[in-house]
Amino acid sequence: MKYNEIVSLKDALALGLSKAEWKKILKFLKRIPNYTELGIFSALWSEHCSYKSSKIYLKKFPTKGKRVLQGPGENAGIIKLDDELCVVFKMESHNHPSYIEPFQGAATGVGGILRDIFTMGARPICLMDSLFFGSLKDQNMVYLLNGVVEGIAFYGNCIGVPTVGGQTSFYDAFKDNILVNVFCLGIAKKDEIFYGKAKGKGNAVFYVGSKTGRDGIHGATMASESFEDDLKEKKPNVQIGDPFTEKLLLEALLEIMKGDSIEGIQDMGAAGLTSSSFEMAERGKSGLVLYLDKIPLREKDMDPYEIMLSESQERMLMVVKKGKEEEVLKVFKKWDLDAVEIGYVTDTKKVEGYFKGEKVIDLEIEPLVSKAPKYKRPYKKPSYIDELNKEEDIKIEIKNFEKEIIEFLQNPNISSKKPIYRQYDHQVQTNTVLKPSFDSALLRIKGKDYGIALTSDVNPLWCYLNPREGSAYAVAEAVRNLSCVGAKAIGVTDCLNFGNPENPEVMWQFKESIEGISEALKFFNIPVVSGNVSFYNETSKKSIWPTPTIGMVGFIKNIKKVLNYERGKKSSIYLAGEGELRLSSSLFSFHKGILIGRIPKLNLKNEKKLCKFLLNGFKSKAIFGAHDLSEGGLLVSLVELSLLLNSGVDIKFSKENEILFLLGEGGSKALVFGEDNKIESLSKILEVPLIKLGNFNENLFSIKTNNFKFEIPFDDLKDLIEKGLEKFME
Amino acid sequence: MKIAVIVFPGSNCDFDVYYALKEIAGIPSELVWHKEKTLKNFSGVVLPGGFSYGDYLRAGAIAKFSPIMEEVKRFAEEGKPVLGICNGFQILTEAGLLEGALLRNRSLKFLCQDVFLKVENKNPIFLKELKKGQIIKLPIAHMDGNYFCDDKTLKELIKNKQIAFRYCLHNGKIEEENIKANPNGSLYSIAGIFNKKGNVLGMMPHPERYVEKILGSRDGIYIFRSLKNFLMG
Amino acid sequence: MKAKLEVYLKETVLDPQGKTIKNALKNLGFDEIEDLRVGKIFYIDLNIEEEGEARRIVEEAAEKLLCNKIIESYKVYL
Amino acid sequence: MKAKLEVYLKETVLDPQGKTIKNALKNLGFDEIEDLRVGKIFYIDLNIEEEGEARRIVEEAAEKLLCNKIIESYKVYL
Ligand SMILES: Nc1ncnc2c1ncn2[C@@H]1O[C@H](COP(=O)(O)OP(=O)(O)O)[C@@H](O)[C@H]1O
Ligand SMILES: [Mg+2]
Repeated sequence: MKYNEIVSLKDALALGLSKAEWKKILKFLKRIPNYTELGIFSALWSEHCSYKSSKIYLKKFPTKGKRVLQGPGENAGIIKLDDELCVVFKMESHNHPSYIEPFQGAATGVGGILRDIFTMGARPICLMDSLFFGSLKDQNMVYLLNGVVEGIAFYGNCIGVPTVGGQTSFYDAFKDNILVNVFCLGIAKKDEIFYGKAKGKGNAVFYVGSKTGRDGIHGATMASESFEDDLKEKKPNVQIGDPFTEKLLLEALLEIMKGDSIEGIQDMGAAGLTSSSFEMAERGKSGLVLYLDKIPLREKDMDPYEIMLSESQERMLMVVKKGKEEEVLKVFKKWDLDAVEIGYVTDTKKVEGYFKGEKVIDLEIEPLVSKAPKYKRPYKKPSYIDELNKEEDIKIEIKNFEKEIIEFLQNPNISSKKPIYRQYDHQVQTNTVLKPSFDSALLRIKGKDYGIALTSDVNPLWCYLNPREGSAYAVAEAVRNLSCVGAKAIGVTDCLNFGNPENPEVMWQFKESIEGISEALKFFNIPVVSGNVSFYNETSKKSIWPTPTIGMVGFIKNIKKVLNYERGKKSSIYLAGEGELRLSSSLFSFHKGILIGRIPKLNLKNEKKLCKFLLNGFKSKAIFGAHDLSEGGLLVSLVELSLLLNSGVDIKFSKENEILFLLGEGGSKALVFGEDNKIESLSKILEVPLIKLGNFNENLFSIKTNNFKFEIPFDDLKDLIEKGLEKFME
Repeated sequence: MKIAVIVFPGSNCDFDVYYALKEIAGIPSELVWHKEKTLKNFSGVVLPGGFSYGDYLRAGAIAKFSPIMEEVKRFAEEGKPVLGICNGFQILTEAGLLEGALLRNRSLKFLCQDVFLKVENKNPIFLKELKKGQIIKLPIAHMDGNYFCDDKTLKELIKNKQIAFRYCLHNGKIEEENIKANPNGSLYSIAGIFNKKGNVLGMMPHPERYVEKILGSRDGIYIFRSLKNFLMG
Repeated sequence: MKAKLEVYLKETVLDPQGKTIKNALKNLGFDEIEDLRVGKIFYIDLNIEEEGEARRIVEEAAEKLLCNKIIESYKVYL
Repeated sequence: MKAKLEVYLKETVLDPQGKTIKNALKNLGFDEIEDLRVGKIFYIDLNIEEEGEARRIVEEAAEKLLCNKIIESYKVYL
C-alpha cells in the first residue's frame, strides 16, 4: 500500500486496530486518514505505547514521596539522593524480540533502556537483567539462554555500564514466551535534568544518531500481539544493536548537556520517530513540523510510512534552543555522529509531516496520545486458582537425603548464576562494592559517603498460584534483599509481564497483582517512579505466568562503615525472622514435580520488623553480614551464605519437621552473623525471633539434624553449585 | 610530571584509570582525546581498557591509526612509560609496540572475574613495588585476552625477561591447561608483557579496578605507585 | 573434499561492524572503497568426495547451525 | 567493481571457535565433517573497474588494517 493512499477499515484491522478504534479515528479526524497516518494511529494506540488496558490500574500505585523528583510518565523516574545528586532509573521488557533473535533482541533491549536514562542527562552507572526461560531440558531454551546472555554482555560490556545483578528462572510456563527485562540506573545532578518536551515555537528539531533503516517496522504493534504460527512472517523485523555508536551518542549528549543548548530530548524507542515526536509535542503542549526527506536513511527508497515507524536503534530526537545549533553540531561532529535538522517546533498542537513537498501527516496530538483509547477490560478469576490453592500442605518423603540435595542444588533455578554474570562486566566504572551473588548489588558514589543498593525480584510460581500475595511477596523480598546489605528502600520501578489482556483471566491476574504490589508498597511507603507493562506474552492461547518484576533501589548512609563480611567467619550463624513455612509451592516441591497447595501467608508487619532488625544491626555493628531466605529455603540460603564467605558451615539442629524447616519456603527470614551477644540482645529488643544454627567452618559444609545429614567438602560444593547451569553454557 | 590517559572512541575504562591515578595514587593526570597530536607536556601515557571502535574487526585494530598513536610510538622509543591495560594492551600489540596478539578467549565467552597473577620479572618502572614471584589478585574483563605469539617470539620474551605477569592459582601454581589457573587460555599463561626496553607494559588484568579497599582489593596500587616513584625520581 | 561456506548478513540488516571498518578505511585514504560488509567463512574438510552429497551436507550444517537465517544468508562453494 | 577478501587464522594458530563448532556439528550427527576452521570475509564495493588496481587496493587494505599478519593470512578474489 502506498504511503499517501487513503485507507479503509480493512487496512485498519490489518494493522491491529479494532473496528471501534477505526470509528474513533474517523470521528477524531473528520476525514479518512492516509496509510502513513493510519500507521501512526496503530502504533500509538497499540497496547505497548498507549497502555490502554493497564492505565486505569496503574493509577493505584503510590507514586509520591519526599525523594521523588519525577514519577511515572517521563522517559524514566527520578529519586533524590541529596541536595546535589539524584538517581534516574527504569526497567523495560524486550520479550518478543528476544524470543525471535535472542542475541540481538536482548542486546537492543539493553541499548533501549540505556537511552531512556541518558536522554534525561544521567550517566548510566549500572544495569540489571531479569530473565525467565522454560526448562533447559529443551535444546531451544539452551540456545535462547546463551543468546540472551551473550547479547546483554555484548551491549553492556561494550558501552561500559556494569551489569551488577539480576535474576534468572526456568519454568516451562515461559517456554514459548521468554522474558527479558532490563533495568538501568543513572546518576545526574538534580538541577541538570532533561525532559522529553518539545518547547519554544521556532526551535529547531534535530535527528541524531544512526541512520534509519527498515528494521523493526511496527515493533510496537508486534509487542502488542500474541505469538501465533505466523511468527516467521514477523522475523524480518529484527533490529541490530550497535553499542559502539550508542557509546558515542552517550558521550556526545552528556557533553552537550553540560552547556545550555538542549530544550528537550527523547529516545526513539518503540514506534521510533512516531512516538518520540508525538510524545515530545504532547508534553511540551506544542506542535511539530517534520521534513521527512531530511531523515538520514540507510536504505534506499524508504517512504514516510516506513520512516515514521522504523525502530532502527541508537537514534534520538532533540529540540535545540535558538542560536545554539552550531554548538550542538560541533560536538556531534567531534564524535563522528549524524545530526540533522529535520523540522521545528510550532504551537499548533499538531504533528505535520512533509515528504517531497507533499503534506503526508496532518494529525492533532491529543487524539493520539492523551485521548488514546483506555479500556476497562472484563476480568474473571481463573478456575485453576481454587483447584491449586489447597489449604493442606503437602508431605515429601526423602529416602536418600544427600543424593536428593545434590540433585536439587544442580537444578538451574537453584544453581549459581555465575556462568551468567561472569560474562557481564560488573566492575567497570569502579563503583561496585558488592558484586552479583549478594542479595543486592551495592554501589558507592564517588565523592560521597553514601551508596545505593539494587535488587530485582519476583517469584513467578507464587504469582501464578496467588497473583495478589505473590506480587506483594515480590515487594517484600526486594525490601528484605536491600536490608540484607544494610540499605533502605527509596524507590521502585517495575516490569509487569502478563499474558493476553483480552483474556479475562489474565486481566484478573493483572488487577490482583497490581493491587498486591500497591498494598505492599504503601505499607513500606515506597513510591513507584517508572515502569513498563508487557502484555501479550502468549502463544497459541497459552499465557505465561504473571510476572511482575520489581526493581528496587535502596540507600545506604555510610557505605564504608556498614560491611564487614571479612570479619564474619568467626561468628555464629543465626536464623532471624518468622512466618509460615510451606512445602507446597516451594521450589523443592516444584523440582519434584508437585504443583499444588497455596503459598505461605505473607505478613508485612513481620517483614518490616525483620528489616528494621537488619538495618539497626548493621548500623550498630551487631550484624556483619546477612543473607535472606527465599527460593530453596534455609538449606539453599546456607549454601549461598557459605559461598559468599568462601567458607563451609557447621550447622546442627533438631526439629519436629526437619524437611519443612530445611526446604520449606515462606515468611520473612534471614541468616545473620556478627557479634553474637549484640545480635541476641537486639533480637530481644526488637522482638525478632532468633535461632542459633551453628558456625562457619573452613573446609567442610555440614548440616546435621536428628534425621538427616548433608556433608560435603567446601570446594566440592562450590563446583557442584556452579555445574547445574554451567553445563548448559559451555 | 603528568600522565596522559588516552580516550579513544569506545574507551570505557578511561575515567577509571584517571581516577585511580589522580585520586588514589596521587599522580597528576589528564584525559587526552585520541585526535590530539602531541603529548608534549606529559611524561607517561596510559592506554585504558574498553572497546575502542566497538572492538569491531579485531580488538585494538582501528585505534592503532589514531593521530595520538604517533606520540605513543615516540614515547615508546624514547624510553618513557607506556602502559596499556586490556584494550590498551590489544592496541599496543596491534600497533606493533608489543609482540604477539590477543585472540578470543578459549571459552569463546567474555570473562569478568578475579585472577591471581605471579610477578614474573623485575621492572624499574612498573613493578618496583612488587617482588619477583609475588602473587597478586586483580580482575579481568575481556573477550579477547588469549595471548598468542610464535615459538621464536616466546623464547625471546622469556630470554629477555619481557614477561611481566602470568596467570596462576591462589597458591602461585601455574597450570597452562587448567581453566581455573589460566582462564582465557593464554600461551605460557601470559597476562602481561614488556617491550625489550621495559618501558612499555601491556596487561589484560585491570589494576585500576583494585586500588581501594572498599572495592575488594588494593593490589593494583603497586603498579601505579611504582610508576609514580619512577616519575618522581 | 574441501568446501567453503560463506555466511553474511542480509542486505537490509544493519552491519555496524562493516560500517565502522569502512569509515576507518576512508580515514586512511581508501577513497576507492564505496561499501564494505563483513561476513563469516567456514573452511570445511569433508570425508566424502561426491559433490552433490558434499553440498547437501554443508547446506544442512548451514541451515541447522552455522547460519542464523533470521538475519543471515549463506552460499556454499566446493 | 566488487571484491572479496578472505582473512583466516594461520594453520599454526589455534582456532577454538572452529573446534567448538566442529564438535557441535559432530554432536548433531555430521560425521562427514573432518575439520572446520572459521575465517572472516569482507565484501568490498570499489568505485574502480580495473582488476589490477582493485586487487592492489584490497591487498593494501588487508596489509594495513583488515589482516593481522601475526596470526592471520588473506586471499583476494575479484
Ligand atoms: N541474569 C542475571 N544477571 C546478573 N546477575 C544475576 C542474574 N541472575 C542472578 N544474578 C545474581 O545472582 C545472585 C542470586 O540471585 P537470586 O537467587 O535471584 O537472589 P535473591 O534470591 O537474593 O534475589 C544475585 O546476586 C543476583 O544479582
Ligand atoms: Mg536474596
